Amino acid sequence: MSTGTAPNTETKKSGNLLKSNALQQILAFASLIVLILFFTISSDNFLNWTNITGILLSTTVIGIMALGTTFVIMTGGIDLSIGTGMTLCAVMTGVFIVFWDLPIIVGILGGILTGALMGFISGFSVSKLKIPPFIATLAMMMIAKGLALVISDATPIYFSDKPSFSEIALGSIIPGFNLPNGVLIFIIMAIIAGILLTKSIFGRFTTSIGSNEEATRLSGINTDKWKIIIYTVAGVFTGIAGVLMASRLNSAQPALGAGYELEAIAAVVIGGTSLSGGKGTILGTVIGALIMSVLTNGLRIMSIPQEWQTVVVGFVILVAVYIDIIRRGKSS
Amino acid sequence: MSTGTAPNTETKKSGNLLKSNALQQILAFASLIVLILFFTISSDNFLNWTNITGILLSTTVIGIMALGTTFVIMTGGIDLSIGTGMTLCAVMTGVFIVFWDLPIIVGILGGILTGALMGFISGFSVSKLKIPPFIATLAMMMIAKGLALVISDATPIYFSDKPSFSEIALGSIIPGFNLPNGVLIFIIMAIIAGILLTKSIFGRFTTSIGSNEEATRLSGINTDKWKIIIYTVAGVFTGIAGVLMASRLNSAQPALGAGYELEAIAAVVIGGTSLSGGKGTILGTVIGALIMSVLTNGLRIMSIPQEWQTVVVGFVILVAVYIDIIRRGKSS
Amino acid sequence: GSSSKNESEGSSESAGGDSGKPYIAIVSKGFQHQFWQAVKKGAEQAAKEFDVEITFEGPESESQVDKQIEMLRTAIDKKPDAIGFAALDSQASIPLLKEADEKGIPIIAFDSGVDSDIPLATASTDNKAAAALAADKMAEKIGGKGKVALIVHDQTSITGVNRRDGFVERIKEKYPDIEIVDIQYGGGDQLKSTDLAKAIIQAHPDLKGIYGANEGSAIGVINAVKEMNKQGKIVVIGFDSGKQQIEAIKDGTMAGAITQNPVGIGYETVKAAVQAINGEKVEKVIDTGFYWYDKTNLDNEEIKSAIYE
Amino acid sequence: MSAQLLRMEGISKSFPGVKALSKVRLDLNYGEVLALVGENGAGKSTLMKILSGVYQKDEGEIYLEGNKVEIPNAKAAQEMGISIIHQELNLMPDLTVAQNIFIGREPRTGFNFFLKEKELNEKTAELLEKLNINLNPKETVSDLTVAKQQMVEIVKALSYNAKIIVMDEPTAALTESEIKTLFDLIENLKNKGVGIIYISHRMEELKVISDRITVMRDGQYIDTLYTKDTDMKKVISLMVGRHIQDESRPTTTVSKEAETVLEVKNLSTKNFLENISFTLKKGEILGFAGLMGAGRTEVARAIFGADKIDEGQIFINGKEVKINKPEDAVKHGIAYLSEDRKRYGLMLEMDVNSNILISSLSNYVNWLTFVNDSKGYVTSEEYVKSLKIKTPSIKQLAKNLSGGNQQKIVIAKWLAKNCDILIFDEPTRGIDVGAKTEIYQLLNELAQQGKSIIMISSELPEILRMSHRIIVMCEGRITGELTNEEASQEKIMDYATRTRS
Ligand SMILES: Nc1ncnc2c1ncn2[C@@H]1O[C@H](COP(=O)(O)OP(=O)(O)OP(=O)(O)O)[C@@H](O)[C@H]1O
Ligand SMILES: Nc1ncnc2c1ncn2[C@@H]1O[C@H](COP(=O)(O)OP(=O)(O)OP(=O)(O)O)[C@@H](O)[C@H]1O
Ligand SMILES: [Mg+2]
Ligand SMILES: [Mg+2]
Repeated sequence: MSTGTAPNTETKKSGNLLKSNALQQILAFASLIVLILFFTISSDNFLNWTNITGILLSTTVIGIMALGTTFVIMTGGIDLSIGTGMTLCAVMTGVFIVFWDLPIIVGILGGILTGALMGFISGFSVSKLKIPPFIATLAMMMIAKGLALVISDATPIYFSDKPSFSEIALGSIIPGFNLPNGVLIFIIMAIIAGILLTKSIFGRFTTSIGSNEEATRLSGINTDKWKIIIYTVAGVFTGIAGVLMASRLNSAQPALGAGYELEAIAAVVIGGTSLSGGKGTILGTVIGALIMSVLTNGLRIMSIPQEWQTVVVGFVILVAVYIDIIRRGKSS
Repeated sequence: MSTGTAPNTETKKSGNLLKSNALQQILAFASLIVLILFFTISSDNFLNWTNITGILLSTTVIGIMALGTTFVIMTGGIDLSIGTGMTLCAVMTGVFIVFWDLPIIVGILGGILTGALMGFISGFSVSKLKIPPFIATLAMMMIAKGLALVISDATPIYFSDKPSFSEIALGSIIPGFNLPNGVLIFIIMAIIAGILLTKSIFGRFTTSIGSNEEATRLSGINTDKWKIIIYTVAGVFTGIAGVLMASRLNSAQPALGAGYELEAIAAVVIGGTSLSGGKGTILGTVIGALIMSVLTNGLRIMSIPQEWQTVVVGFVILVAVYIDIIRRGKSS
Repeated sequence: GSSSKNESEGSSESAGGDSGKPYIAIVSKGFQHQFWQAVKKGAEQAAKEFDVEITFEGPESESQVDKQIEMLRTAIDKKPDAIGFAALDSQASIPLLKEADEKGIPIIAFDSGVDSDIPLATASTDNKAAAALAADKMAEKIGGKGKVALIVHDQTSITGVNRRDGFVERIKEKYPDIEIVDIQYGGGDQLKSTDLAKAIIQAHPDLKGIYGANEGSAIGVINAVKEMNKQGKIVVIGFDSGKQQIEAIKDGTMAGAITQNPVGIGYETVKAAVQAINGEKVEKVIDTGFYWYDKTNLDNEEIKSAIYE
Repeated sequence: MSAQLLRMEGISKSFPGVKALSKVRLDLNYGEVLALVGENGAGKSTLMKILSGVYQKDEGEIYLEGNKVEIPNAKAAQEMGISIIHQELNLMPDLTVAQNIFIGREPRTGFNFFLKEKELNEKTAELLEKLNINLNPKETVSDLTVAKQQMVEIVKALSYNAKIIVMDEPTAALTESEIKTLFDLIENLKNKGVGIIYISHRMEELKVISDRITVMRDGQYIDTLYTKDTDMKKVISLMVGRHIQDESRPTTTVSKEAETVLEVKNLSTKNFLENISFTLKKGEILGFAGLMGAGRTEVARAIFGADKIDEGQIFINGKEVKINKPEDAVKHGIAYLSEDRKRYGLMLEMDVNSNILISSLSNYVNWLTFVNDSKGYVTSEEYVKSLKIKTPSIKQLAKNLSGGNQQKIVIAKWLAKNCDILIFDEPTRGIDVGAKTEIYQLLNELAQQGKSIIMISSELPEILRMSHRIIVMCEGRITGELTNEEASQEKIMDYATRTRS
């Protein structure tokens, strides 16, 4: 029969893989690049340094939440508490720094720890009490929302007396280079998250649990413990987002944050992380978050009426994810 | 073979099943009954006919959305578009009845059809375009939100000229029995949903797809088609909820509904439906929806400060689901 | 059972607390925002003064008409001696108001009225007129011409719409040289409003002024101007008060703002309710007034009592 | 090495409604292969899951090297030196081969927190080389075939350097060459003093590798025999409690005039298949033989519409048909019984009844599309009886049945649908001898009733015994076609290894 047509299947395959990998990297950015090009052409005011830092700064809070929640989603879970949880962290930071007059650094750590604690409780509910992540974190979302109002007495906490606090997000630590610290922190957190996910046992177990939790457990890994750790780490990210938010607004606003979780989750999924777990990248999440904020910013710059903005964002999410699906389908 | 033992196990088994089934039925209500008892003891104003119909009426809209979304969740999917989608249906009903002056019944059908159409699009995105349900319906949620504002010009549409329209939710068709029609409609829809889920081929395939979609497809069932049907049917429920909402408020309020999807989904999950699909009951969803509205109502009647109400609701959700999990663990 | 309890005996029995004091249920348009917290504060002051008991609640966002209806429904079921009500939608609540009326519960409207005669009194200010004043001030500060933009908290609620339309209509009527280039809605969310305002400034480099229609929106504008180093280059007009606006006025970022005396609204509402309970005559319209405040009059006693930190 | 390596005594275990084990015992010596046999549902896997810490026993004792032990979880079992290859695959599909094998034991640095991925891959490559197994450490497991995945599972179990290795049907998904590799490995381990418990339904294997055979039936211990003194027929009769007839060639023939019901012409897929053409006659059993990855499953899935066809035509009863999805295939009377029943065959969370009726549900509905349950129950009960499906009731969840009985449910599903062309992909994988014979009988009966059958199998004796005609595949092509008379194991292997070179 037909001999000698295809050479060695194995070399053919790895050749394909290499090519498709390079293509993948480029195509993952495709939606983002198309958007940027489109807005640059449509408006003179889009592509300049002020607006770029503006976009980046507006990405930080949602972006950092998205980074943390990428880990949770990678396990096949979900975290709905990050929006209002972030607010609770901001409020606690305010309580520590303004009400209790603790040093700023202690207050920041306190805020982050609040996030970690919430993550811990969610993780505990999910792994030990076996409550589905959706419901455990939905409950946590409500609890955080209520507590933020209770603790702050439904009044914003102002950091006006601590001028250096707003430097955390808005100062610019690199001299001569006008990049807000908030953006820097986002970049650093993204790098840390990336290393955690790909280079550490933490990331390995995250992927493994998301891929097949039972098999992971049967391999002798304490999946319950690790799930608690993963939710707690995600909580740390939420805490950092909360501190940044407080710093940027120079106040802890207790009524904020409802609905932010969906934006963060959307960023994660647009970035190609699978909601059923096991598959995802931090770079993807960063791109996903950027797509969201470039889109919002661009539409605003173009003065599109707001109701239409919502429609367009919804539509772009559909298209971006669909393109990603086709790309994957092609490359595999 | 050992014939002697076999029949023995069978009778023993069915005996156990009977016992545990009866227990299940009672225990599923447990959280609800405890809540009702608690509030009855705590406040004189809780258990009386006006308040009971009040609670039931306040369950209708979220409850009907929850009924529809039970099917979607049973397939292992999720529908985040029901909140703002419901609003879009209400707005469309307003457009048909008030702007275009069509007969009320046509307007109602139009509103319901709008829901069906949205469900169809979501179902199509999920099954044909392979977009994950979370993201497909998140996009749909945004699109519906924007469109509701665009179409209504961000202004409520009032049905004041059509006095009979408000009868749909608030009238009372059974003479001498002061039960709002809205509640009646909710009960009827629950019965229909229950029959659909347990007795019809539609329900069987819903469960089957949620249990193992690929195996269902390989059994020669057009799972794509059925998923579209399921989302469309869920959309019909959303449409009915929208009409009821419009009737109750005697107006279509275009900015309503964001976040309602989470309440409906919470009701479904509290009712014991598994978010990974394949398992769930309509009775459970009804109980779940009642738990939510009894809780909210009871806390208000007790004049608990609002911020604490949120905390308590979050906490009760956790406990209710945890009890349900323990109950299941015991009974299996 | 308790379900057979006769409802008509309700109002005199006073059901809110065990204390036997008259009970007034207040259903507001919101509770998280500072404006409503200030209204609540005023209401609490009055409650203390007149020795009555109150509860104060409102939905999370001013679009949730249905949630407010639920709250009003439960409020009626609690058999209060009077109800204070700020309607999110002037029509949707009418059936319930009728029911309350039938049960003999006096109703005092506040913040904005209802399309009905049922409320014995309405304690409010004219949002539209207040916003028009903001427009006049804006025109004055930018010299009567140039581009301005609006950040509004809500696109559908009465408050949002009136505070927008009052401004826009006045500009159109009186200042043909002023162009309104953009109106965006930030839900009163400080962060979203900040990014919104930044994008608007970015899109219109020659923008002369921005008007923020409530506290959150105004703070967003302040933040945006600060983050983009446009202090003094863009005229910022705010609405409501709060620490950040007052500070921004002091440091010159904000030209000034309109306040509606929310504390007064809350106080007058409860006061009118108490009068109604006692069978006294209440004034049909209680105008709580609005004020322009800026650097020059911050220390004014009248202003001080109308703003909150 | 004074005491025995392992002794389990009086082990009992119940699941709701099922007493899976009652007072079972088992012992294992150093350097020994103990075969554990029994019909489907006899309790073999359950016993081994107790040993490996997955389930907790209700009563009984376990002695490891003379010491009484409790095994509370999987990790404890590993630490005691007990390692298991589960009957179902237990892999993380998104991780690579190396990552799967060393999960939880990765080479690390920096506070034991960061991974040394390069070292991990090297270590794995070394291990694979030592075991003489051809796998790429960096390949993602989900990209591997079932057989290769099974090899990963085996390598993982061996990598623990355990004292006891349990292999629960390790060869069910393997083909001859890999089975040989595995047997060499087992021989090696024996020489090192490792004790192996080996579960399999393939009697001929037991003869080759086991030292002793423990037989179980209905959750009870029956007997333990020395392999070399025992005739396999005796083992089988102990297992099933009755005598089993064994044929070696088909009992029926297909007449030359029988009409062609299915014809496939030049079927190709972009990725793999090349010009597949063959015919299937009424009443014929057509065997598909080949090595692992030869493409037989791909052909079946392509015909059934489960995967996309890029080129080629399909004729049914002489008429060309377009099959784009399984629904089309079923409408044309084609049924497909997949090789991986858990993933592609069953709704594990649904009951036996629903699983049996799923394909034919439209026969049991009224005009309102309401399902007539009582009518359906009758059908289900019938098949449970005629296929001897061991279940407490048709209301039992599919996941609670043993592997073999699950397979029978899938068969029942297609019988209930009454399709004319039946594609059986590895129909006897993981099925005990008793049930196997029943399935063979069933296939023959179906053929006699005029149904046409394609039977894909990796077991050559099975192919030879059942098929009227045999098609051999290699690397996505058909390399040979044999009538039953011409066929022999050697000839088939010859065609099956005709790789391009
Ligand atoms: N988790 C479970 N819940 C309920 N019943 C179970 C469960 N696991 C196993 N069983 C039952 O226990 C019995 C023994 O099953 P087991 O899987 O041990 O059989 P087996 O001998 O391994 O069969 P096979 O050869 O088919 O794999 C069967 O009747 C099975 O249905
Ligand atoms: N989409 C694909 N792209 C590339 N190769 C593929 C694809 N799908 C399957 N293959 C390869 O095609 C070959 C045929 O696999 P298939 O499962 O059909 O073989 P089989 O003869 O049924 O063997 P087995 O005993 O493993 O079931 C395998 O080597 C597999 O890796
Ligand atoms: Mg087994
Ligand atoms: Mg195969």
